[in-house]
Amino acid sequence: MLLIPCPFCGARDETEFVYGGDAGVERPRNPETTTDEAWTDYLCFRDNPQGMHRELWFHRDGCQRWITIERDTRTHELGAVRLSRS
Amino acid sequence: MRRQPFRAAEGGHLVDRSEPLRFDFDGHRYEGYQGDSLASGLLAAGVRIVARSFKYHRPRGVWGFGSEEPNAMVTTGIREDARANLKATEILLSDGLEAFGQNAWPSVAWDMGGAVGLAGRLMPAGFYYKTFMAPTRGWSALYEPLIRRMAGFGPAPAAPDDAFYAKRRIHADVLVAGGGPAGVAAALAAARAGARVVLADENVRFGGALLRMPGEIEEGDGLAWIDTAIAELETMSHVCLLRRATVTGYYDHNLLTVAERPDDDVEPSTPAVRLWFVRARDVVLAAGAHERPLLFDGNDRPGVMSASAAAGYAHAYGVLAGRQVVVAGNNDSIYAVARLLRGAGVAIAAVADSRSGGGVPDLPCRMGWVVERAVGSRRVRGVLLRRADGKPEDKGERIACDFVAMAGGWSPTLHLHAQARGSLDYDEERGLILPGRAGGVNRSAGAAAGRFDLDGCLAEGWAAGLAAATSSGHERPVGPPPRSPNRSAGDAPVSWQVGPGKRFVDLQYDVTAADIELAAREGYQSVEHVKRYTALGMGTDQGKTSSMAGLVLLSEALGRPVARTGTTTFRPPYTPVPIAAMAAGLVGEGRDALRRTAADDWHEAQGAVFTAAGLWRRPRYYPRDGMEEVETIEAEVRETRGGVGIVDVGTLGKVDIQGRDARVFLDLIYANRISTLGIGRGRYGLMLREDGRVFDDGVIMRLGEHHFYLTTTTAHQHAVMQHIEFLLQTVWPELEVYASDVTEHWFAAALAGPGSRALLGRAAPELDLSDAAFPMMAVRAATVAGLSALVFRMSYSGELSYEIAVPADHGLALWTRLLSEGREDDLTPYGTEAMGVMRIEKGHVTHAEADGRTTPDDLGLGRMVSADKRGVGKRSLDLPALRQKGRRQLVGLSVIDTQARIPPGCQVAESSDMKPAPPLGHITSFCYSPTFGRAIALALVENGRARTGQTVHITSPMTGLSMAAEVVPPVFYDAQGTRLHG
Amino acid sequence: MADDLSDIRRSPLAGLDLGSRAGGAGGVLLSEGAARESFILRGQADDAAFARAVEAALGIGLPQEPAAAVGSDALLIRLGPDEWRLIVPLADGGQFAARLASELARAGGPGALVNVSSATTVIAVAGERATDLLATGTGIDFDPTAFPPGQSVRTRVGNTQALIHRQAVDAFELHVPRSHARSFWEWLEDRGREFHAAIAL
Amino acid sequence: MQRYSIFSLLKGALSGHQDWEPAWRAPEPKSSYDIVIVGGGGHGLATAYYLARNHGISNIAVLERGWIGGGNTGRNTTIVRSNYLLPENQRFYEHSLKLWEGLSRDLNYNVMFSPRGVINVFHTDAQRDYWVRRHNGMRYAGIDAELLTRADLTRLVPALNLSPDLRHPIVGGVMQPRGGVARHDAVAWGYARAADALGVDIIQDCEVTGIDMQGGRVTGLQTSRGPIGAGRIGLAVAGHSSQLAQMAGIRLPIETHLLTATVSEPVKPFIDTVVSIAATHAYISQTDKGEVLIGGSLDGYNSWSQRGSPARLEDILSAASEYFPRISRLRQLRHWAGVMDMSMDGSPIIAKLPVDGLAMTGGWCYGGFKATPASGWCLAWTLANDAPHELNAPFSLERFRTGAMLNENGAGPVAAAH
Ligand SMILES: Cc1cc2nc3c(=O)[nH]c(=O)nc-3n(C[C@H](O)[C@H](O)[C@H](O)COP(=O)(O)OP(=O)(O)OC[C@H]3O[C@@H](n4cnc5c(N)ncnc54)[C@H](O)[C@@H]3O)c2cc1C
Ligand SMILES: NC(=O)c1ccc[n+]([C@@H]2O[C@H](COP(=O)([O-])OP(=O)(O)OC[C@H]3O[C@@H](n4cnc5c(N)ncnc54)[C@H](O)[C@@H]3O)[C@@H](O)[C@H]2O)c1
Ligand SMILES: Cc1cc2nc3c(=O)[nH]c(=O)nc-3n(C[C@H](O)[C@H](O)[C@H](O)COP(=O)(O)O)c2cc1C
Ligand SMILES: [Zn+2]
Repeated sequence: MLLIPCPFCGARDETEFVYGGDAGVERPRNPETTTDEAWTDYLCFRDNPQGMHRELWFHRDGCQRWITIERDTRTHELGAVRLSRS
Repeated sequence: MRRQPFRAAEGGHLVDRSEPLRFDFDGHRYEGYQGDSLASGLLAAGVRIVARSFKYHRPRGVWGFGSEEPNAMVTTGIREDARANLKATEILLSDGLEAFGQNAWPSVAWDMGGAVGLAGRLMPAGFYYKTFMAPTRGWSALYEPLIRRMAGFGPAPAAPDDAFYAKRRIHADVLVAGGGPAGVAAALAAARAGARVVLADENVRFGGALLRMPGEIEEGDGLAWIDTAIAELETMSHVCLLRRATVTGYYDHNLLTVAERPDDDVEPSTPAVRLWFVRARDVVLAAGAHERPLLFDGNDRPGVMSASAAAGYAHAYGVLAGRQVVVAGNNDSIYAVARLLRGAGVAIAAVADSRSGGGVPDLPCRMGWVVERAVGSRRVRGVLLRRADGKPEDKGERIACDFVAMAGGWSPTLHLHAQARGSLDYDEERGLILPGRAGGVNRSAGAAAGRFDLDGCLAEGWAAGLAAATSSGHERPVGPPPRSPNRSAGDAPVSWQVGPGKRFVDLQYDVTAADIELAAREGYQSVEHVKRYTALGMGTDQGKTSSMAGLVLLSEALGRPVARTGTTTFRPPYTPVPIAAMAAGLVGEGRDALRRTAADDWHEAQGAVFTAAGLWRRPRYYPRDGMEEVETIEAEVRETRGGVGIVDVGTLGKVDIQGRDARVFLDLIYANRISTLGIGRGRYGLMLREDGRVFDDGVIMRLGEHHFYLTTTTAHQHAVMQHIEFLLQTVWPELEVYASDVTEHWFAAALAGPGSRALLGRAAPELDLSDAAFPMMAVRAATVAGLSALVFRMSYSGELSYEIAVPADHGLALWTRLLSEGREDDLTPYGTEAMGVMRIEKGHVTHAEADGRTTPDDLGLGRMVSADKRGVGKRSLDLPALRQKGRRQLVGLSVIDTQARIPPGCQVAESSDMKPAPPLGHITSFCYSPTFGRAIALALVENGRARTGQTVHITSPMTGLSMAAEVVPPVFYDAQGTRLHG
Repeated sequence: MADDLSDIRRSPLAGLDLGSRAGGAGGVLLSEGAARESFILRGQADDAAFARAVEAALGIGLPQEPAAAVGSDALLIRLGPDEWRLIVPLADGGQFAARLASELARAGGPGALVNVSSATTVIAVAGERATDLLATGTGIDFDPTAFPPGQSVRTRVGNTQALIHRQAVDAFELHVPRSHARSFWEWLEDRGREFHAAIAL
Repeated sequence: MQRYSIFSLLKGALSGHQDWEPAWRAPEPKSSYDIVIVGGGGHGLATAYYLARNHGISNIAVLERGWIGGGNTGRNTTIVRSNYLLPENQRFYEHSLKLWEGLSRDLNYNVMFSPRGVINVFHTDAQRDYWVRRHNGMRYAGIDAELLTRADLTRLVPALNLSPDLRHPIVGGVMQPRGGVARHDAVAWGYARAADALGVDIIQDCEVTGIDMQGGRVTGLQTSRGPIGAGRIGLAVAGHSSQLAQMAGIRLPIETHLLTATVSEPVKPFIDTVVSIAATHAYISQTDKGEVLIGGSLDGYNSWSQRGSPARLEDILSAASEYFPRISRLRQLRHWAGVMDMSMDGSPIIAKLPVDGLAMTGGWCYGGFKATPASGWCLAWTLANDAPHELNAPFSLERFRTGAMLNENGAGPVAAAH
């Protein structure tokens, strides 16, 4: 069970959070002019790295902010953490 | 009752001889003392056979002293009370304890299953992969049932465990795993430095190896020093001492689990097990080492045991494992063991030391001698000794004894270190696997780190405790470390001496050296393959005493260095954890709270039959005297459509939206346009997922310039909130919008039916309910039944209807006041069934239709997607598959036979024959419509809209039922909506 | 004409009939806390106009620290970067909130104020085993240096989300979602067996 | 190949079991192969076996970075069934089930396929409608399916808690009688032995680190044991699919997540079927050795750690013991986790990839063990014919581009939601 250092609340158990996936995925700014390929890239295709992963978590049982953290997907070593909207 | 023939005249620091206890084993009564373990009690009584082995049903005795025990598994209690697979070494004797041998019939002493052993030659490792294949279903039909009967150790449980189990989640600066000399030193140093310390040891008393064998610390008895240290720790409020507490798992980010078995029999509120979850900044792993077996023919015979265990029974319990012992081994500990046993009254038949030279004069040492075979079957009667460097033709020498204490050296307990993903280093010279680089924040110390001398253990423990305290920010002075004159332990040379015969490696699963060699020969050469092919180390002891031997044998068989062979993966738990302990606090409503609306008490008092809606419960219907469920539901529908009904809609999700950009945002999250809503007006809205499928629906109301209130479906309250926050915080952070989940604050009830206006008019006399003043989809603040409320005019049932929302604390008042106000209108409370019937009649979709695969167009809601604005999910609607012809579309089905009733889970097919063929579609919602006097359904049907007017079949192949139905538009009831206006 | 609200207010715990269960003394005492008015306050912490409006209305500055509580019988707790919870005695009759609303309006309407008075139920847990009982169901560190009296956290406890306000070293108030309150109370009682939990009125 | 039978065992007993041959060879890798399969799990080994047996191609190597069967094949809850909702899945898994039914004899290795019935219980009307509809649909696909009343459940699963007082009481169930379990390790070993006998080189301790390409076509692989040439390459690496595809410059709609399983100490049999519980997502069976085997849902975030968390275990075990109260008397012996190739719609990908000569099987989520025979069968076909078979044509990569998702449970493109 991870201990996730919420930038606002401090370190809390993983069970307080909801995972939101790859933080690097960007929603196309102009969906209507985006190709099917680029749009479905956004919807479905992921890097899925073995190593550092920048990802989103929602602190459901705490500050209710979405946060962005860096985590090694093999060891769960953590890197930088920030509020997604800041 | 039998006496205790093997209890020494004195000794035993764990037992209280003034408190005798009686206990039963396999129906015989014995006596022991307070403080005994079942194992020591049985040994004292002279019981030698305590178990039968898994495969060959060989008789087995007590082998070890604590949690490493591979053999002595028993069941306590009978039938409903039975607890299987407990280690006799870990059971504290209590008066009246009843224990039984396992896996044997009629008893472990006389086991018919022993006959299986005779066929042993047919059952080498993996034999079952090679046979039982014919005929094709032979395995499951013929052989498997036989194999299954032989499976398992203990009896299947016959009843739930109703003991109390507890949990505790705590934080610590330093967790010390293991309370031997190293662990106690570590805890003391860390605690004196000011760290918050948790010290956990699996035994009843701190002391570790000192419980088994005395040692000297600070010029006195080692255990006495331990007691003093513990007494000091006990005075510190920042220290938590846990006895009979096993550190069972080491998880991510330094979370460790500790299973504490508080002393039995204390009081009813004492849990059987308290499971601790310790989030530690630093961890000292001081879990000691396990003694290794020697491998010789018959090394599994009752009476052959770990030397330190034999010593431990004498020292800790004053119990002798026999009268005459052969001590055999490869390291200096055999002398201390022999002397201790001699002092306790055991005759020393021989001390066989596999090393040549040296020896001690006071003991009958055989230097350079090893055990080749244990003689005897139901118990050891002697051993055959042979020169270690002897030739095969040497006959050796037979020595009589009634137990064998074998000391094969020590294996550090690497479990927790390895669970934390630490690396393992093989020390070739010492024949030891040692903890290498730590994973997680921890340090190993003492025997767990391969330090086997007492002085070294104390020093290392102390240093580790100090370092752990420092790393967690505590640096108060702590004084000098404790010292011991025991400064060397004389390492054991690696000597996995092996002779011919049945040499058992894994006693629990009857894995022999030959099995390991066979596996290697057959190509199962990875250590993990060997484990899986032979079951080595897969027993309830998880190979604590056998893994190392197996590893070395495999390396020898393959002619490859041990370091390259590697170990199998260490996994939690270190020792088995009761499932009930894991489940504690999480059963029933403890796991999933039952959500109740503000009117729940009324529904309950009314005898409502409830149904689940997510975690909420809602009245399904309100039973009436002498009426069946279906009749009641029909009555609720009829009375609502013909008069007025009231339904609790308190479970709907509600979100308050404010902020300058609220309108912009709502346009983005709904498929249809919301920004054009006037203040005081509401609109039905459809939310899409980004992949274009319908996500949720609800009503959006505009309360002020920048203030909206929206509802979500009951099921999606949290998902919608999370979705909104996701979009606001990560996709459109520039928007100034504040969303707040207000579901819990509001209670709501809907009045529906032609009589609703009159009733509401009386309850809210100040409110002008005329169509002009309060049109459809309008919202008004008003006083209703004396309560400040929000009133929305909207309809789910197809009737004129108003939803009234009040703060939930007033919800019951609103509900009961409306009911009493409505008495003259025959106001009918109705439940989810009647509501469901009315919504199907009206063709409203729910999650059954919006099942995550359907697009707005599939549901006939394509026109709601506004063409001239952006929004979540809209882009996906242009993907080819979502526009493809032949998708399943929502239709209504009207069953032709008015007597027919639709069973659950039906398909829709072209014909009624139900033969394999692709069906046309499926039923999503169905009911008997009292309004139309026939069964109706909503269905998703291939090209459904084009089939309007056709006849299809609603089928249920599993029940054999089918019925013809006409495809109709999904809105059955009042398609023009005239009734909404009353 | 709206009635006197105190008569019609009904606690979600009413159905449990705590009165019949009350009594005993144990390591921990459970009781239903006094009902409060409570409001979600949203806004930008660095928006001076917003901060001034809050201060003008409540007489206290916007707490900047996570989870800090300010005021004597009124609490203003910071729960998130742009979220506070205002908790005031019921007897206040909504005056605080009304003042706050009008100050915010005067400041041009920054942020948002949402009444959630009915959304939570207050449960008090007190006694020397109070932290032990709570620690059966939450991973929060109750060490007084990590979580000093006067502070609050929002977290998960057992089967519910809760806002925990620590009043003293061994006294807590838990604000739990109304719909969960009954299940949560029963969970507390069950877990409290270990500490001989007693119920007070 | 040395035939296995009761007679060969008898013969072995006489010779003290000295004469057993290796079940598979340990060859040095050749410099090149017609086809190289990456991944020595069940899927990779099955692919090699069917390539050799069905398509007569035997110049094949299976490269495994660790030991064969050590991935998810060796750590799953072994449930085999074909009770799917979507027709594409029904057809494919039913084909697999048919292969399972003859597998032990086909391979001359007892994989202990035990069709003891797979039961799903449900708790609400909505769940009932879904499960019954799914099983009615199976009948239309020619698959066995039964509706179970509470009385049936009492009879079939005496240990199941049918009390109406449960938080989520069971209202009924459905069963696929031909579903069951199999001995996971034996599946890898049996395929390996049979493939080896047909000439396939099984090369363990051989990690693929790169894919060589020329002119948009694969030519070989870089491995920890040196470069190996390959005419075609089949990827069957489950949780590592993204990594291998990345080596060919391809991104996949897959995330790798963690799934935990646990076993109790072994006791005498008292659960004779496989039961899956809708309310809490736990599934439970008892192995032939006596352990109660329990699985649950994902940890829910990308991970290769294979460790699992105590929170998930509390979840799984509380759920399992609520519905099988007697197991609360048992103790948990061991728990572990596997890395799951979670696809974005919950269905697999068995397809040619956008580089010539490269194809994959992956995206198996919770369910790839049961797919082992058919996945190998289809990938073999796809590699041999350079085109998919109609059974796996729907499991293309393209579907994620066109929106034709095969979404069994209706969740959106969120890997952890399937
Ligand atoms: C806990 C758990 C429970 C499950 N329960 C079930 C169930 O009940 N029923 C069911 O049907 N399915 C179940 N599954 C899923 C199922 O186990 C898998 O989908 C299936 O076994 C995948 O098989 P595979 O052969 O594709 O993968 P694996 O067996 O994982 O084989 C892939 C192999 O590729 C190797 N590899 C990876 N990278 C490289 C490289 N670079 N070079 C060389 N080799 C490489 C790996 O070492 C591994 O051996 C479960 C999974 C888990 C984890
Ligand atoms: N003569 C020898 O060759 C030899 C060899 C090994 C050890 N020893 C002696 O053993 C002692 C070693 O001291 P030490 O403190 O390192 O080890 P120890 O064996 O004295 O103490 C370890 C303690 O940890 C407990 N434990 C193990 N795993 C646990 C877990 N997961 N959770 C909770 N408790 C657990 C054990 O039951 C034991 O009580 C020294 O006295 C040393 O001289 C001697
Ligand atoms: C069906 C099945 C049954 C298992 N039974 C046991 C068992 O009886 N004893 C045991 O120690 N492990 C058992 N395991 C777990 C394995 O030991 C091992 O943990 C698992 O295969 C994962 O491998 P790893 O731990 O080496 O990573 C079982 C695994 C499976 C899949
Ligand atoms: Zn937070």
